[in-house]
Amino acid sequence: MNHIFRRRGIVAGGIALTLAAALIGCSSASDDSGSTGGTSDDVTAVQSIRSMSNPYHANWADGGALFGDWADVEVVTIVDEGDSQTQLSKIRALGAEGKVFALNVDPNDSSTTEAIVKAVTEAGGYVVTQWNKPDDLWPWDVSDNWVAHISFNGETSGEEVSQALFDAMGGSGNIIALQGILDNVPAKQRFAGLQKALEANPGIKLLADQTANWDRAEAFSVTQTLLSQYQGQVDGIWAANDNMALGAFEALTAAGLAGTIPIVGFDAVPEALENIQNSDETGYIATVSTDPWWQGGAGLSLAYQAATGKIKVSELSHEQRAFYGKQIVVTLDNVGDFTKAPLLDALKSDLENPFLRSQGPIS
Amino acid sequence: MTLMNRRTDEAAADPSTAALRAIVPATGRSWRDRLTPLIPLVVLIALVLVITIKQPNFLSLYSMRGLLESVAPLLLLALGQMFVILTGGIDLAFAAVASFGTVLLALWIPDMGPGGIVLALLVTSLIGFVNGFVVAKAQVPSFIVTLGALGLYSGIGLWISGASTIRLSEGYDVVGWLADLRIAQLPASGLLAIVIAVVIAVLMGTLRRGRALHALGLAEPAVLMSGISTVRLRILAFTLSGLFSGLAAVMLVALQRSGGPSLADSMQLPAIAAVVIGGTAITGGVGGAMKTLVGALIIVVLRVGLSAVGVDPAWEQVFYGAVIVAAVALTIDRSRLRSIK
Amino acid sequence: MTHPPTVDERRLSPRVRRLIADAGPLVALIVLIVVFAVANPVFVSPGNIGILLSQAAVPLVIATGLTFVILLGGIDLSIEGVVATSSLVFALTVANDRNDLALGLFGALLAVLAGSVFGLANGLANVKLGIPSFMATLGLGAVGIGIATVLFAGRSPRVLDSGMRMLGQGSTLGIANIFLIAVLVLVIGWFVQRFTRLGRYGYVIGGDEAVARLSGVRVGRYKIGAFVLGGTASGIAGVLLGSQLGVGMPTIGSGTMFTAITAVVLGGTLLTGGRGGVLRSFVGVLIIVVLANGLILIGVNPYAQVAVQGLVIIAAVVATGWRLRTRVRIIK
Amino acid sequence: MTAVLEVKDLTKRFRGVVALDGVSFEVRPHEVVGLIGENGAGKSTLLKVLTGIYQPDAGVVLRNGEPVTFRNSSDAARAGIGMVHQEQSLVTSVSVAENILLGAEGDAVRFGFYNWPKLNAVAQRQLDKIASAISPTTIVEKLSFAERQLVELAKAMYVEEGAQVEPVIILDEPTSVLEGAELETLFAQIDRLRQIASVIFVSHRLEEVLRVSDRVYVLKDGRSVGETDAASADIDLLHRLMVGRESSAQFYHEDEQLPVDEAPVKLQVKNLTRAGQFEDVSFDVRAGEVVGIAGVIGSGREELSRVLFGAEPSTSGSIVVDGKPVKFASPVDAVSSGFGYIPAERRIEGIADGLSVAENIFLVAPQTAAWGPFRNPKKALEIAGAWIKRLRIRTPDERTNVGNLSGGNQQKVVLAKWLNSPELEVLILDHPTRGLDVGAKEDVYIFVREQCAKGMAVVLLADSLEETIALSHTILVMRDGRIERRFDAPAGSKPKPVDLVERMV
Repeated sequence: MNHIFRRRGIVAGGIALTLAAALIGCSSASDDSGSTGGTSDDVTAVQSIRSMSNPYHANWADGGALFGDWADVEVVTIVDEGDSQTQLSKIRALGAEGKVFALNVDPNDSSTTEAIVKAVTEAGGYVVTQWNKPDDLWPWDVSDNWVAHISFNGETSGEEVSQALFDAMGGSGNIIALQGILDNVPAKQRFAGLQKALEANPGIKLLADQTANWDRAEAFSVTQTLLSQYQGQVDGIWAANDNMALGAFEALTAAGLAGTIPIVGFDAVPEALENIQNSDETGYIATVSTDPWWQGGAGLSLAYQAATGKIKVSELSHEQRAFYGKQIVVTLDNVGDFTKAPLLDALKSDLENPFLRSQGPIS
Repeated sequence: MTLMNRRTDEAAADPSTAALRAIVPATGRSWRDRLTPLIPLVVLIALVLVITIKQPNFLSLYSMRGLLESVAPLLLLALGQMFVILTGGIDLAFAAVASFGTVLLALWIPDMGPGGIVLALLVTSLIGFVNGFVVAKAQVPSFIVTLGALGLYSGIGLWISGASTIRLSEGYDVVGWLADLRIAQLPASGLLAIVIAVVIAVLMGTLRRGRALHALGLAEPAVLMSGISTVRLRILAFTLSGLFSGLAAVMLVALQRSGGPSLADSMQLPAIAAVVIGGTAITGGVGGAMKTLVGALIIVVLRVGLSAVGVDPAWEQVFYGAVIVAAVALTIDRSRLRSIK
Repeated sequence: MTHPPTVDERRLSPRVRRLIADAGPLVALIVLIVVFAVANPVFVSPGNIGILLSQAAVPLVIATGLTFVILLGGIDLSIEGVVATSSLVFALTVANDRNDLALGLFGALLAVLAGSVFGLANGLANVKLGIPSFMATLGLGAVGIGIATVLFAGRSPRVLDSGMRMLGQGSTLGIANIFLIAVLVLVIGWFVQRFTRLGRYGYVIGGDEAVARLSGVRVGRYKIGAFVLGGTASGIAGVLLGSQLGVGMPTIGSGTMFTAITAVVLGGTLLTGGRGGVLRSFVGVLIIVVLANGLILIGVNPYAQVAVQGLVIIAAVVATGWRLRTRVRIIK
Repeated sequence: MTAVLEVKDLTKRFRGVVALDGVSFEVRPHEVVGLIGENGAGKSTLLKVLTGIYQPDAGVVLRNGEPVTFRNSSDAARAGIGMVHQEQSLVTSVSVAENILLGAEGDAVRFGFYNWPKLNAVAQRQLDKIASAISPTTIVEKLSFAERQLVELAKAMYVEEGAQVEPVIILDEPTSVLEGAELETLFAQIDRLRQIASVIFVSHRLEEVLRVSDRVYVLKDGRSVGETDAASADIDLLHRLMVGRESSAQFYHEDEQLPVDEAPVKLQVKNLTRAGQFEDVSFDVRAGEVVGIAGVIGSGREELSRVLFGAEPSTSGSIVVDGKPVKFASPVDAVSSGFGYIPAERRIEGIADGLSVAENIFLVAPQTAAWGPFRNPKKALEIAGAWIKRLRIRTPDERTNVGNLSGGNQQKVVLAKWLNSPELEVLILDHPTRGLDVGAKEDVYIFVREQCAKGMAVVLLADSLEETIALSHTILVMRDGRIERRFDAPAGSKPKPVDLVERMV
């Protein structure tokens, strides 16, 4: 069936030649057609999130819809189920239609952010990015099309939520800490916040800290092991996100200690909010919310106003184009207003001035 | 007295059997054997047509760029795997080695520049060499050795990178041109990968020992008894797989501008699917670079096609699994398997 | 003077070699326990022993099922996909926060059945389609992860049925339920291996498939049976993990395949088939769990464990295969 | 009285080669029938037909007078025919009891559940029948070869329990693994078997066959050439029957055998040993000389040829080529020292099935059709075409898959592969004419004569004694791993096959 004098080998050689000939017409991606420039009144509002069935992103999308009602503009939502390639190709498709668009996006990881902002610049749209961004890349380095980047300072919220834990412990006792992936920026900031709170509360001792890589199953087995290592000495559990806090909670239940040891987490995941609502049984006393409705509404509003020219991006200061949003510690007393979407007028002032909740520039 | 003028009559000379011989196609290949190699190409063309109808701008320059950019690392990984599958083995660690390669590149390029790339390629090729050496010398099934290697090198990768993606702060332009350069408006990364595939096809077609891996896959005992070192050939196949994992790593770092311990892991299944759907048989001996190129294009076009048709990305994983089982079942050559473990 | 060519065992006499193969893993386990106990006395405290046993439960269930597949000389790479799918089937059929189904124990059985169906698919692909087991299970494992991702649809369904949570969380007479269930699976596995045709023919086919066929054994049927056992074990593991963590998610099974394969290999079951058993795999599981738990207590980086497990698989398989080497042997 | 087992005009063909040609024989109740014949005479094919592994192309098998057909070995077992195989056919990973009852557990395994006590009891009963002390629960891996053979015997005995009729036990070369005392116990078993069953005893050791059997059948080239009562037969008669008529010298082209006494010594083998297979083998091969090695199964000659080509390791001794000692770690070293090997397993180790005729021809020496590292298609076509013409290989063209050719043509491709290598100096022929039709065999003989004329040193392991005697200048007879005697066989004064056979068996 296969023999020595493969004509196809020679044919393949021919293809190589034609490709080499094409070398003459080489160019570089960066000098692509520049942004069509300018703004226009006919702008489509778009928000790109991981998935509609993820409650955090579902609330984010509701925020975007609130903006749509406020500015009576139809908001398009695109979903990527956590796959960077899909997110990128869908955003690129926006450019294909040739219309100016305003995009509020939660990139999957920092390396995708760079590709997204370049694609939007190329297509002449306006984008506001949140959470993940390469540390050494700033909106003003790329173009006016990258309007701004919003992130959240883990250190301040870390300190506040740690203090809530120490108060619940009566100011004294030992805690164990479950870290996120050690090198992720939010993980480092939140742990720094915990250490700052520890300095302010000498009565609290950190017995041990282990990484559980943001994962619920790992948090379960690490907590189990630490519980058995420090039998009876653990008075509180600090976790860098709700996912791990819930894993620790399951480990406590398995050890029959549910409700006896206070737990705190971050991200205000619905399951965490429910546990906070009956914190006397669960011992789950606090988490931190970035107010996803605000993220959806204010972020899209900022991008939209830049696209319609209401906000001149060139006049924005560096602090306005890269700022920390406000984070709120959620405890039993204020958990109520985080379980359902806010009314439009509660958010109206933020929609008009997206920078209202700015906590200062990203350092 | 040579064989030429033997006395007894020779059956071939007898006219009736000569006539009979004419009916059987000269190369003893039924028309079915001729057609099956073309099926993947037909599938690819059909796919492109269907998608273009559904989404006209699929053939636009814009989406072609996206297509070529995403085929580049996948094709390189698939080519590396092809060498091993040709010998009848499998390399389960090739994607993990590529991820490990991106971590090395992200750590070394900033301070070593091009030297970092060469060193990283050396390391991944060395990993392939060691895998091949263990399989060939210890005579241990390749799927077990490479399964162990998968754990070993992803473990080391996670360890030295602290389980997080490392951004290429400076020194990126050493690889940056790969992602940035355009040839005739098309991304250099994709074209380069295709050119590499073509070069391999040409070499396999013209080199003296070009089809040695095929021979090893088809008839290893006969090859060994003809004085060809099957140990050296097998080690070569695995070393090439390691080298191509390294090349795919370079391509990934260029496109993503960062390295990560699991950056290429998600490509393990699509890359194996690409090799198999292209027509390379899992039992070895049948296949080539052109088949793998077609296979890689089918996978990439399908990925875009699936989302164009509105299929939820979650179904992609189901699709890869099903394609692998179906394609292997079709291309497998049962006569070659004594007992299927 | 002449007798059929035997593999010349130069160094160790066969009897000594067999002794090492049988007792080796057990000795290693005891040595490990002593070392860690000395290094950190808490290691042998009742609390830690309890934790160890519950951490050994899921790997033990998977390793028991996997032993039957490896005894045939095959492998099952679909474990993580099957565990993921069954954890979601479990979470979505018992009382949960996603739909109004509340089938209780029947839901758990459905999840285990899902595992068996995957096992059947693995078996049919290997026997009827003639696909080598590593490729068939690799493909079907991906299908498993895919189905789990679709069922997951972005958010973990939470298990609200407290009864079902007792499977993974509760304990009776001080011993974790999850471990008791795992021991039950081990006992059933031992019974099947020792007293049923499916078990015994696994050894025969793994030992010498040609002789088995020659003696009129319908090899295909028993191979499919072994894969079904493997799939069922993964199904049970999915239920236990779902019950323990209270959610179903596609990544719930990550890491379980590697641990299980390493445990079976460490226990002494040959990857080339024919030798070994579920009790040996139990010893292998304990070695892995003791190692992992001990390393955490000493604070060794968790990623090192994945690397060590990979190395152990290669070393174990080279060690057992080294003696069988000949010059013209064809191993792909 | 009717025969317990009878076979009439049994014929079996493989790819055009007749393995059994109208064989007829019968086994009477409580009788031991001996079956002898040279290698390739059709003995094992006949046994495989009797045990249902092969189905005959023509002829009929009668069991107690009724014709029967066996689709597989379980059919034969149900008809009460059990066989002790030549190579071990036990599963070493499980217990003796399981092996004995494998595939036919009966009610020891009900609804898939093993009743161990019952299983062991049935197995013990079989072991008692052959008075063996082996315990049914031991794992076969722990048993010695002799013990394993007794278990195989017990397994064959178990056949009887199922069938309502007296069993026929076939023993295929049982003595090749036994020595001294173990031989005696086997003969005692056979006498005990004689009371309750009939036995077919197949062996190449004639004095054993005569001692045990009542009647003896002789097979040659797939035909039964003689049947005698053991009492009245003697070794010489059996030898003559086994070896058969003197075939014409013309068929072997004997006239083309050139004297080689002054030719330079090409290959020297000094005290070559491989533990457990052969020891202290020494011989020289001159340029143009054919050294034939005669011997039966277990004589160690096959292992010797594998060691000469580096396919198996040697324990001690040395090989010297053109005066230089060489060490072969693998066939690769052997080929680079100018050795060639025509394997017995042609379809596995000879041709590369799946590759074209041309690609096969250039497997050994691709440099002959290349410029630099690249392949030269034109030159390759030319050379391949030349070989096809020269060796008269019947193939549509150079691109045909070699697997599609007939056995004879495949062998010619293997020959071409070696001849095409310029460095070839020593050629090892391992059963070169096995499975070939008469025409193809003669082509091989002509080829051997041609190569000798060109100064090639040849080591020949021939299928039949006749072939060895006709083709060789010197003949080494091997028995039980040692060279028993050397015979000079110059053209014209060839030794008689009978002289050789005495030394072989």
